[in-house]
Amino acid sequence: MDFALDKSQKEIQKAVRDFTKGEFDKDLGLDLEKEGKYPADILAGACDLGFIGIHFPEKYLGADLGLFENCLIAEELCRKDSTLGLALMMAGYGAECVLRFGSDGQKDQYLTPVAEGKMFSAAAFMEPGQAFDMRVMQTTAAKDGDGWVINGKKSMVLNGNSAGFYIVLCQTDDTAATPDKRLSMFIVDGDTPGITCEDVGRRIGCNMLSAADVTFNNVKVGADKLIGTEGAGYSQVNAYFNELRVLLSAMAVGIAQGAYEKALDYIKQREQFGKKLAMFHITWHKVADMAAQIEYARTLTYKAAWTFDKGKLDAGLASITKMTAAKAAMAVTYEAIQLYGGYGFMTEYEVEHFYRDAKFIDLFCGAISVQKDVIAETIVGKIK
Amino acid sequence: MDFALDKSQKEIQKAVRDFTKGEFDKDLGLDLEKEGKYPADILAGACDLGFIGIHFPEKYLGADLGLFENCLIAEELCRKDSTLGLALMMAGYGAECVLRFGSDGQKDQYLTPVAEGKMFSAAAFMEPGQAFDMRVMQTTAAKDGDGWVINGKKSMVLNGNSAGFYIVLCQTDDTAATPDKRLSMFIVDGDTPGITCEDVGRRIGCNMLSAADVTFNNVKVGADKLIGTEGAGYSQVNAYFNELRVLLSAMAVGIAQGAYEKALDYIKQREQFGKKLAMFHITWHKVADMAAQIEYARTLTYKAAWTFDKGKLDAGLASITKMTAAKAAMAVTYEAIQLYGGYGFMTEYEVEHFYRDAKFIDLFCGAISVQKDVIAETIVGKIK
Amino acid sequence: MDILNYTEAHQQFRMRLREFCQKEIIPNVDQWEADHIVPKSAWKRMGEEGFLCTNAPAEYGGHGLDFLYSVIVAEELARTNHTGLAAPLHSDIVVPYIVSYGSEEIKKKYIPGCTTGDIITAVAMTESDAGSDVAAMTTTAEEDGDMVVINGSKTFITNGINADLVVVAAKDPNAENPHQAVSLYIVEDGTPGFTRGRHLEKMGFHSQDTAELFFTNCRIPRENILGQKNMGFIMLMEKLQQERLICAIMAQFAVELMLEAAILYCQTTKDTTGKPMSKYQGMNFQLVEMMTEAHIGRVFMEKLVADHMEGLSVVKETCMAKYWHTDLTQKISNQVMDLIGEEATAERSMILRGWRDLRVLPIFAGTNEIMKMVVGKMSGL
Amino acid sequence: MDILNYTEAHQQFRMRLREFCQKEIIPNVDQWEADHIVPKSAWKRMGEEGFLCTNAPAEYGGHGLDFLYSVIVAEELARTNHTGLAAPLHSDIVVPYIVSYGSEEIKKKYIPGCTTGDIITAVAMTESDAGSDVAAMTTTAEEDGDMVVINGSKTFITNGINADLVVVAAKDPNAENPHQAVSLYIVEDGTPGFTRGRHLEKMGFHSQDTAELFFTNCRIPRENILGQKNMGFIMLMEKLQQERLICAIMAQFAVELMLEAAILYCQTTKDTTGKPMSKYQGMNFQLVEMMTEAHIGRVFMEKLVADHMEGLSVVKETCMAKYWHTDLTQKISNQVMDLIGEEATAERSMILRGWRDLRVLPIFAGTNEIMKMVVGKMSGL
Repeated sequence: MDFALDKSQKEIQKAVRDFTKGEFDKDLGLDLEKEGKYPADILAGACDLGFIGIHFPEKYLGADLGLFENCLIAEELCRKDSTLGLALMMAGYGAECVLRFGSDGQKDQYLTPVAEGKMFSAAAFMEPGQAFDMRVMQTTAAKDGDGWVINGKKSMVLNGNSAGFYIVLCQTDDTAATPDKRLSMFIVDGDTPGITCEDVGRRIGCNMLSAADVTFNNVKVGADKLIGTEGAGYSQVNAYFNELRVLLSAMAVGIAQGAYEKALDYIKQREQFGKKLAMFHITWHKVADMAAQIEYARTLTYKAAWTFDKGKLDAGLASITKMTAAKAAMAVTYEAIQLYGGYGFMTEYEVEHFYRDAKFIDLFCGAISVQKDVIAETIVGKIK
Repeated sequence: MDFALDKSQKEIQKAVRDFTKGEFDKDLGLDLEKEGKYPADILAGACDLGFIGIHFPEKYLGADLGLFENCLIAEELCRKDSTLGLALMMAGYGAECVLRFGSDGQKDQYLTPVAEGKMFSAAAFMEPGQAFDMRVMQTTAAKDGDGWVINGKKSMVLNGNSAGFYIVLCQTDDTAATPDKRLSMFIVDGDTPGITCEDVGRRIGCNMLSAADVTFNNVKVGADKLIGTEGAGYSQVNAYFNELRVLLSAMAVGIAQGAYEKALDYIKQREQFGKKLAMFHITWHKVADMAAQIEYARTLTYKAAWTFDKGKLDAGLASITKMTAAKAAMAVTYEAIQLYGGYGFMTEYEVEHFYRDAKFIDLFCGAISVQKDVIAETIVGKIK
Repeated sequence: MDILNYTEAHQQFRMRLREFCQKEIIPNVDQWEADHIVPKSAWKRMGEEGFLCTNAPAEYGGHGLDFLYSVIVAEELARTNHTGLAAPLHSDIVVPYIVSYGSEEIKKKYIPGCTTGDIITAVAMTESDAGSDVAAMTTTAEEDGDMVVINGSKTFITNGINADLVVVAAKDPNAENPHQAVSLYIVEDGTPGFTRGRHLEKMGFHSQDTAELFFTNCRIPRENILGQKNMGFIMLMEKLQQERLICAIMAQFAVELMLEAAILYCQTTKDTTGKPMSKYQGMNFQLVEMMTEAHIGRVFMEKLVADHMEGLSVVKETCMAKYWHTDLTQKISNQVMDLIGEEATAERSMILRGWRDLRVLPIFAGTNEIMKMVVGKMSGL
Repeated sequence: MDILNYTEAHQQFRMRLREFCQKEIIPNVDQWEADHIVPKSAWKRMGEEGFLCTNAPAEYGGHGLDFLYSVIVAEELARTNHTGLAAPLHSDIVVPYIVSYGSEEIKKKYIPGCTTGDIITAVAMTESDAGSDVAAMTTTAEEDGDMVVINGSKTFITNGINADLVVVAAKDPNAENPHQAVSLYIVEDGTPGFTRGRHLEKMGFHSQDTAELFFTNCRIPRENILGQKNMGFIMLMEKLQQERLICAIMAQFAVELMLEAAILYCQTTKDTTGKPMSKYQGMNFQLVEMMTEAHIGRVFMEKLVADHMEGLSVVKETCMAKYWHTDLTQKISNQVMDLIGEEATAERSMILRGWRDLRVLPIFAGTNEIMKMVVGKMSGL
């Protein structure tokens, strides 16, 4: 085993660190978070440096690197500012469906603009009122000539109203007994007629990106927009979730690390009762807990990312990682606020939005109970 | 990074697995645990296969391997039977003080018999009524000719009344302002006159090994029994704790894994209300939590062991690992008992002694609060 | 406000019992733990002193005292740090079946002995394949003339070895609805076909004689039935409120005892600079948190006792209490062990026995998972 | 047993208030949250309807009602899922300083307005460098003839913008013992030298006008002092029991509201097979556990209210409750978010506002760490 980053990984990490030092500005971050505006210039800068889509093949402007390197970037970005980090990393939300399952033509058409920062993507999976259950979709794609026509509604789609293209999970076979034959995945260009978006408004976190409920009304797409093969949608979406959950874990680790460092700075300078907060024994115990959780969450996240790049990541480890990292981020950011006292509740001290973004990740792509079901299914099999 | 075991590590792991399958017997284990007897034959077998002292240099019958391999052995042994595992791994309790800080002469004299299973060793550190605080020792070693004379009492010394030699932490300089000059470490042969042992009797776990309160009354030892240099005792004991805590973590992981596997077998065959326990949703959630904790505890333990072998392990990571692994073992073994229901409380179903041994490790070499203090000290420095 | 109103008489009773525990129980506990059983003579002494069946009606030889006396017995016995002399199980869980459902003859015949300690009781419900799932019970009771023939085996029976009288739940093999097939019978020690199995080895409860019971063509007179035939389930259900309340009460007192020990340890144990553990804020806060949870648990428990004594139906709340209080014993006893550290790993530190004994509380008298199932059902989730 | 005895009159008051909240508060809450303040007119309406200062003595224009009315106001306002109209702070935390320590003139002058809603009050204690550590206060009050001159700044002041009257804690720079140097003064809106600072942006409490207050040679008449000079600390201490109890009460009701929402969600949200979330045992048990903790919290809170109304000193217990109940809000609100999942991440799901607002409860009115310090001290640890 080897728990050290290699030279190029360290360089990537340092490059991102320098980037955030130079480009992330506290007040700008607070403003954008509050106004729900996107950091377009910062994205452009990140793209120039190749931080976006680093796991894409070189011909699509990537660096042919793995989820591991993508995680290093996500961690460092979120460490400096949780919301800016989320905004940069989730601009291409869903693009991995094209990367992993798409045709060369699809990759060429859709990955390149994502890596350039010229196009947002949006994974449109969830549907209103059926929680996080993807086994049956109300959204349907019906054969229409050699193409397809899509009808249905997807809820809370990140980048819903700014996406250059959507990854839409549709039911293509109502007769299929099991989910793994029932669904298919499609690319839908954002400007295709029949798409209407209803903005969700402000959310708990990730507020520099918009979210919308997206309705597809007789939206026609060509046969070339089917990702992979018909009926592969369910296995594709689950495979995508494995990768996404590890990436979310890396962001959670970065968020925890960032809030932890802010809290450390604060307790070293803040005095109460004539001594520094850092010198109270209860602070010691809090700090020890925070450090421990960050340590094992990061180590596990790296392992999961490495395992994915080796082609061996299963849903169980992915969900264990997401659950563990999100829990750690919640506990650490919670204590960071508590250590700040009243200031922790104040927007300008930043830790409160780290806490909100941590909870966003905790709830995004399946909350704890969903993760536990996924983990248990890999261990004891289908629930009767 | 690389999260895979290399070929020789996999072989070691498999060898230990085969050994436990062949040599560990459930009823024998339950009897020895109950009677507080030592599995001498099994130790002999383990020594023959080189499992004991695998981290010793070859000339002392070791394999020149690291803490990492020692951890793999500890994990596998405890996985099959927590108490047998502890009995085998702790037979040489304290021997690492000789291995890491001792002279060649000391190593030759004391490591070899430990690796042969001919001699038990006992680290005599703790003193009555001062909890886990090692900064001041009531046990003193005074210059006596070119040798030393030791007086004092050590409490709850594992192997106290069966040790071929003791590692005794003594105060050699009462005038030293700081602990790191105050103490020195000595090897004391078990048969040296002046040593009296009072058996502690049955304990929460690790019951195949005895423990005793050991009194040193004008015990004379030669100059050659001083480990390293005079005054180095405090830093030596802390360095030793770093290694020991990682080893204990590996045992905790093995204990958790073993109890988890037993519980899985049980819930797959046990029926209540007409269905297998494994098919209750709450069982799913319990199993998911257990799997997650084992996963991150193991990954972290491997990292800590690897870091130690690279010569870079600090007290913070060692204590984070011990705290995390012990907590995980406690949670997992607790749930294992709960899943067994009434049977879990019954000795013959084994999980109860896995739980007790997990708590033994949790409390051994510093309970949680001690670990947190160690961790915090590495982060925010000395408490005022 | 005082939720419970202890009178002078209650306090005198408590003091008498406490003194009795000091003199006649605590000195013997280590031996009983080693013997894995409490001698019948100890039960007899409890009876002689009037500490058994305090709540059983006077007209049948009980003491006819209110439930607060039962609470006092549970509290004082908890302070003896052992579980063998399970008076609450006998007086407030088993005997009530006789009191509530026994015929006039049965009550006259047994309650006096239960009160004097001449009769130690046990209830036999659990079977190896019917733990939480009582409906899976396989022990049968078939009528044969004036007799009832019982066949089957029971396990995890508290007082299994000492018991002179066992309340046995058995199924009518001819009934179709398994939920209307169970009856309760009294089986006396010495009845042909009634034998004790192994004395089970456990993580804790060492002074407690937990055993397997076997019934092989065990013939008992028809009159030994409690209540109506095949109505066993309802009877069991009716008694669960008090049974679970007793568990919560025992748990609460165990928590308070553990906590006392932890506070004492942290106040008296000093580091090498002379600073007591209790002044270390990290420990200090842990003690405060445990004191708070113990205090809240006490308030909740007392409220339930008051409601129970008023005759209110608080089944749901007692299920909540059974799981919450017994879970609290785990949290607190583990935290107390953590505070004391390595010294707590020796049996000579009495805290360890408590830790071992308490582990079964979240399991027995209906696992805490079952409690949650009941609460969920009763709440219409 | 009922720990608290609500009379018919209490229930009618509750119904009137509930209706008022439905009609005049809930429809406006979203606007108030956006405005980051509640219009004074809303306070006025509360006063007109008799929902302010219910507990203040009638002879000074209060309603002279018992503390249960305060509990009812806290509960019904909690159900409006917003924090701006902080009547409990005004009626039961600030005004009591005037009631208990104000001179005859002061009481006659201000309490009627506080009751009608013409005077909104705030208490200014916290300073940027004196949060938990009140003794570190730097705001000074120096006498100058018949006047007192106040200099300094305060922060995190609830009702800071709306306040017509502020109870200001200030230090006598000439006193040597910092613990006998604080006095409480009444400063009216518009007093020269009294200015409002920034309206602070927060994670939650958006409809709540939290602000900084500045005092620059702010001259007020000597008579505006509350109680005796330099006795401010004792006065603050005396009022802490009720202040912390109010926090626990608010927390308890917030928990119950959250839980209701979670139960409703889990019962009505079904997976694609039509199975409701609440039937998934994993979720089912979580709901049961939350119901249990909420129930226990309710019992504990009601016991404290009863003791408080009896005039008992339960400072230690209220500190326990302040930290335990406000910690419970965090545990429950996060668990409720988990159960609802991604849908709960949108502000349109009202649950999110509760989650954001509640985060401050373990911090304000003395952080929970301070509560534990107090309990530890009072327990002689």
